[in-house]
Amino acid sequence: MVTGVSAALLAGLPASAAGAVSEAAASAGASTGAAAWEPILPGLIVLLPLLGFALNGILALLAARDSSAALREGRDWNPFAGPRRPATHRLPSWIGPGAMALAFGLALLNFLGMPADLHDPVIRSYWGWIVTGDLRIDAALQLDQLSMVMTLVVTGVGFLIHVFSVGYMAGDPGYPRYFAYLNLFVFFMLVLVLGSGFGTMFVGWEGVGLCSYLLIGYWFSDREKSDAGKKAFIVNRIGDVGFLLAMFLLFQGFGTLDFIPIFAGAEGRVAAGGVAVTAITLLLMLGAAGKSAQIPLHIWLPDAMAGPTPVSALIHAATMVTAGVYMVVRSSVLYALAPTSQAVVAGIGALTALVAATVALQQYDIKKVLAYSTVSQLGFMFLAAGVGAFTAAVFHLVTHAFFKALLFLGAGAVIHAMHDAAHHGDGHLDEQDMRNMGGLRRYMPVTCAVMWIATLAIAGIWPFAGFFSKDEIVWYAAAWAGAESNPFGALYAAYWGLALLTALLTAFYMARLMVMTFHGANRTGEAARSHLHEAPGVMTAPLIALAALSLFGGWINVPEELRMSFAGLFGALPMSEWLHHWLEPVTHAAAEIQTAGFGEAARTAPVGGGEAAWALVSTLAAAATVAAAVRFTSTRKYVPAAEDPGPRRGLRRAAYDKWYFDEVYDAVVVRPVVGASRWCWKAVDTLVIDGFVNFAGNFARLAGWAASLFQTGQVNMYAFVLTLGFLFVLGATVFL
Amino acid sequence: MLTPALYLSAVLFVVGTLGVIVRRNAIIIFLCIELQLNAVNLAFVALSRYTGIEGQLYVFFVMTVAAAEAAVGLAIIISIFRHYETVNVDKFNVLKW
Amino acid sequence: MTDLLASILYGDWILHALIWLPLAGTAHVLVSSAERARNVAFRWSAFVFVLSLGLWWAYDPGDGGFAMQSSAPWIEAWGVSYSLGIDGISVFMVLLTTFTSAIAILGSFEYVKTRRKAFYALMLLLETGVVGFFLATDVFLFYVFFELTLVPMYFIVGIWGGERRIYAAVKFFLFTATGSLLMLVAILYVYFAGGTGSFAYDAFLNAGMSLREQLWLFAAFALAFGIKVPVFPLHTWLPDAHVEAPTPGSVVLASVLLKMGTYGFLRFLLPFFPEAAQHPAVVAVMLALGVVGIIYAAWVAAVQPDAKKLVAYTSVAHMGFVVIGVFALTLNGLQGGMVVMISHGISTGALFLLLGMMYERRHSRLIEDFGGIGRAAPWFATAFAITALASIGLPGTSGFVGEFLALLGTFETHMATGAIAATGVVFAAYYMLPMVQRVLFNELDKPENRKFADLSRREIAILAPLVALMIWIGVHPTPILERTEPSVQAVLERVEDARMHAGGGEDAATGAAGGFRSFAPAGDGPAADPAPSGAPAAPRAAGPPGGGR
Amino acid sequence: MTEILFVLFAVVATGGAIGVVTGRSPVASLLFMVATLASLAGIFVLFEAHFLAAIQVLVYAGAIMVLFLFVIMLLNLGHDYRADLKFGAWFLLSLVVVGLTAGVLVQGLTGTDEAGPRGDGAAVAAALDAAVAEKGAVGVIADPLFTDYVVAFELMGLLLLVAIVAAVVLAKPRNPEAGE
Repeated sequence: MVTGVSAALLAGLPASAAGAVSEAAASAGASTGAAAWEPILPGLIVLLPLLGFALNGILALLAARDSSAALREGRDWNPFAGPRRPATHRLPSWIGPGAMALAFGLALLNFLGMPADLHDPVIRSYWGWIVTGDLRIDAALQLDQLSMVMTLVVTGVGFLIHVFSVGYMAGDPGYPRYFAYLNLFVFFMLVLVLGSGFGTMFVGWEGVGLCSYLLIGYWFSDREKSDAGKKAFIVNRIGDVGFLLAMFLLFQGFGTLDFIPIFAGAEGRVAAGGVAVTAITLLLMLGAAGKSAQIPLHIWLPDAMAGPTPVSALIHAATMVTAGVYMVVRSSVLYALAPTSQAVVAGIGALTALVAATVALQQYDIKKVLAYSTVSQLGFMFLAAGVGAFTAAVFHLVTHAFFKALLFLGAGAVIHAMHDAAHHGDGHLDEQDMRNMGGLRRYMPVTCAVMWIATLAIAGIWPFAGFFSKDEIVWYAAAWAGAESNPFGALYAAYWGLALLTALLTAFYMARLMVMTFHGANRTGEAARSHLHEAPGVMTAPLIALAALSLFGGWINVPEELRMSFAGLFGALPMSEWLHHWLEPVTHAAAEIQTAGFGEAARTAPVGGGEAAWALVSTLAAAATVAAAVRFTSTRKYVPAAEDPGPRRGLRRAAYDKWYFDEVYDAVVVRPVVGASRWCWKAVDTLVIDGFVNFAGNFARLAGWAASLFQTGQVNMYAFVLTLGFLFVLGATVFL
Repeated sequence: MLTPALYLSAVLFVVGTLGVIVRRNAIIIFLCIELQLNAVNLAFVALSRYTGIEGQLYVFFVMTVAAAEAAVGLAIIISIFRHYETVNVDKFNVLKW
Repeated sequence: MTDLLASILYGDWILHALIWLPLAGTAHVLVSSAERARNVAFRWSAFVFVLSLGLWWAYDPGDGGFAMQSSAPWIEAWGVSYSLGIDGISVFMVLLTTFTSAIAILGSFEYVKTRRKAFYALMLLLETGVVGFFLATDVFLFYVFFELTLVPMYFIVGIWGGERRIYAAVKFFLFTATGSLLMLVAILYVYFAGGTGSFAYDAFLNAGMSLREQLWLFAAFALAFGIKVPVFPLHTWLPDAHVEAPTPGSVVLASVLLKMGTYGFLRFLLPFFPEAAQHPAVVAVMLALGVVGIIYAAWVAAVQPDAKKLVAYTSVAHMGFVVIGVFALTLNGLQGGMVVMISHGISTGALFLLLGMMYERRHSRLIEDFGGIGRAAPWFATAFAITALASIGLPGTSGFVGEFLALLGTFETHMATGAIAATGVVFAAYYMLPMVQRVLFNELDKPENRKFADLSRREIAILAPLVALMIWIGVHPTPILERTEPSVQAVLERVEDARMHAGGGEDAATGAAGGFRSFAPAGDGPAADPAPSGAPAAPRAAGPPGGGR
Repeated sequence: MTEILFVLFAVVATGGAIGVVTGRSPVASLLFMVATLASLAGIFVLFEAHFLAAIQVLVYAGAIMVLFLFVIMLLNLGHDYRADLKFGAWFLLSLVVVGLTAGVLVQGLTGTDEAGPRGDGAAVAAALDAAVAEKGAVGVIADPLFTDYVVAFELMGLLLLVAIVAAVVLAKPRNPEAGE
């Protein structure tokens, strides 16, 4: 059943033959391509995490049997208490990360084996998932340059986070369940990035949403945490409706949902800038906004921090939330055909980036800062995709996965330490509030060091990873703003300005976070302070690995212009613009369409100056901002959270309260819908419909009552009525 | 002579009916019902002269039913009287709804 | 397997056996003791289910017509015959019926404590009625079975129900009887006015009613089936019946009895009155009712304090998807409707079983009485969560396949309707997740819930096949789709033939053609498109063919 | 002669009937009833139904009326006349309805041919007379009763039996101590 299909000639076929294209894609086994590359067991990459899920799931169910029995019998149950954990809490430490390591190894093998000049994706079709009439959705994987990069990120970062979790989650009774969910998440994420069509992608799309829901609400006994999970799921589903509708439109237009025929036939089938393609891309963007927490659907991500911190690192920073970006990049051809949608996407991205960054400035919860930072960085990615810099979007996605995962895991290490300290401390201590931290550098030097690397990376300071990716995005916005026939030139220029501003804000709030957490005086409290400690090796090792990636990860796509910036250090890097070339087969079609529509990108920014000049400016500005933030934050006096009500009024209060998005949604959407629901139930269902039904019943009863008035019980009366009836019948027979 | 007999039958019948409607004494109501039956009997007998012996047979049957009815009906009246101490039908009105 | 079945002449006797064996079971239950009644009933229903499994292999889709047909005269003077047959639509309904009957009987072991003999006898009688309904190919016979299902259900709700059982049972009975009597009138009208001289299905197909007659008859049939489905304003009997019915009654009601309505749409409404069925006004009304049902029921469900009532309203929402799928009159829509029917039967049946287990443990159906059950009964919680997710159509579960196809099919011909209906996906989460949260999650703050027992072996045996089916259908629905496709296609073709006779000028498919205009490349004006409006437009024709499987 | 007798009997019967309805006491009504029954028996004789006439006197006027009388005496209703007759609007209304009924009946019966409904009255009467001559007044009724109508006849017997049992059960005084 497993048959490789290479659709080599597809992209080259004229649009009118798209029917034959999809036919070829559908008929498994017909090898028409010249590409000789055979991927090594790609299905196993996906299957391994699923296997991990199955095994961990069984262990979780077995453990749960014990824990619930203990609960019923009213005795304590702590699997970590004894000298040796039970098997259900020992094996997941190996199964979870093990499955990920194998999957990553397999992905790496495939990545290394993938020829650089592989022009067409390799399809592995397993079975016909939904096959009826002219609809055919296969359970199939598509291996190409983009999905390979994503797979590496997902399995690689995923593996590190699994390892981190072994340390972080030790002591949690739901240990096997945690790993089961985490493995399941990776499975769905791989389905998402490897799926060969929108249909398959949607399975992963909703699947990761499910796992996100389960993991945010992992500590489900806590009302707030399970609320957060529910919110994430429902908001995501709003986006999913957009995705669904986009799929329906695509199916109507193309008769298939597979990527290859759609993208190959798009140019011929839909009018550039037409209503159809604009609608499709905007609807897809709605889906992406839901998944990637963009305005107006960004509200769930900060709440999602209720989940365990490694989950925040994996799902809500490195992988799942970037699915929207991946999807937009995957559909780059469609977006290139819809410049209006692109402007909207870029606008949403730029706006989200700015708004989230302003909120991050005023947060005290370490994870909330990072959450808003994530929203902001995802905005950057959408800005990149919106201005047509699809490679830059993926590039930032990758580097962001490194440094944001690192930041979250670092925060996790901090929280871990704070948690232990809080146990021994006096009274209640919010272990995530930065006002309760300060001066942690002394207790956790490794964490502090790696987090500074990540901070410099996200701040965009040369030569850290974030510098290159962010700079590329900013630069592309500027360059396309200057393209000669870009109808949205002025808009792009504005985006560029917003992006620059946001980059500086990013530098500021990250430096603030670092200073508040690691520097200055310690605010933890006397009793707790002595229990602060560095994280165990199983947690610091992934941190160090991610730090290395944050440091060097940017080198995979050093722009040609900046190539010489390394000249003094190592000599010019040999691999400049490697990612750009690597993704060429996926993005070139979109690039061509865009160039055809907008003309060549400009060589200078709207206000003058070339790429290198602006790179220099931005890194210097970022460095200056970091310095300013350090100075500003260090001089400010912070009091422990319990004594601080937060900013009083004005913009700072508004930013502290997240610009009141939740409150507005609550008033405009949630309450009206709940109110309408109640009204429907009480008024329509009970009063009108049942009222009518009961009226019909009561009417019969009323009529019966009226008729019963004749039933006086008086024999004479009955006889009289009888006579009357007799008279009528008789009269009828006589006279009629 | 057929028509006058039928007229008589009709008159007896309606008089009986009137009695059923306007009297309160259960015994007299019974008597009036017997009167109605007899009115019909008269019609049967009158017509049997012109249609065949079956008319008289029916009268025979009607009489039997009347006897049975009288027996049961009077028993009921006795039973009711024991309970209510009256045979005034206005007092028996539980037979409603 | 096919050969083995052929060697025992499976096709010759199976349909009769499926109808009459449960009746034999009824008799057996009545003569056995009250203690043994449940075992006897379960064995009979399980036996029938095992027998029916052979249909999976023995039924050959072929051209979608009736297979395994047999006929014997019954009331010759009126042209009534005892004729049975099975096609791609009914085969899954029968399998669903035999399956859920066995499951429901197994699920009632602890629930039903009084008058057990009568209860199990009625359950088996109900199975006879429903299976007969799905297998009858004589309209009179079909009507008899349709009414026969009413009686056992009435007693099941009325005797073993909750506090307001009499109200619920009477409401159920009156609603259904009202509709079915109108349908009887319509059947008799076709019989006499059409001069069919026979109640055979084929004779009714060729009755040759005029459009005006068809519209009236359609209304009568649609009312009868619409009440059964139930379609939006006719739905209020369902929550009451579900809430008051005992668990097995709810399960059978949700899984099977509701399907009788939508099955009636597919089997009778569309083929008998094809011109009325594709009349724009009729389509508009039915689609509007479907969409309103989806959203309205979801909203009402979301604010129910009673978990069982909530699930009852979700049934209305799910059946709304079937209604829009059917009246979109596209292959995908109809196929989607079929899958929703099957999927809803499994997932909602499972939900009612789970709610029944909750009720057995805590004697409450109020959501607020629970909370934190996930800690006390993790296996129960797992089954509950999977079922709930299948119910709201998560990809990879059965619910998604059906809803996706139904929405896709609707979107093909009626874009706006499809788009509005798609929001039902959000509202599904809006009603289901808060319930899941308030039952399974949150703090375990009520001491009674600490003693909430986890699933017993018997309960696992009940739920495991259901959960497995949900996932199996979600992952690999193609074997089902390919079995139903020819029959569904035949229904669709019949409607489309009528469309051609009607001239095709004012048909609903113009919307479809309109939908494609925006996709035409610039320069290729829509007016120049020579494709007939009824046929799929050019891009669709280029889609992948159904071959290769 | 026959006509005169008929008129005589008819007048007595009608008068008796009115007497039944208006009789002050049940005993009076009963006696009026006996008069009516007796004159009806006379009319039966005029129609050559001798056997029935005999039965009318024996069973009806004799047995059944005595049964009534027994009951009246048993319940001591002989001088019980308290607002027994409903006068007033009710009486007038009833009179109108009953009068209308009578009118319609008479209207319906008017025009009944002397030859009988089927028009072969003379022949039937002749045949009947011949049969009476042959079998006797009893035999002419007994013959069909025990041949064609034997089932109905037996059922009549059954009915009487049931009535007797019912009457006994109903009229049996309930013993309060028996708890019933």
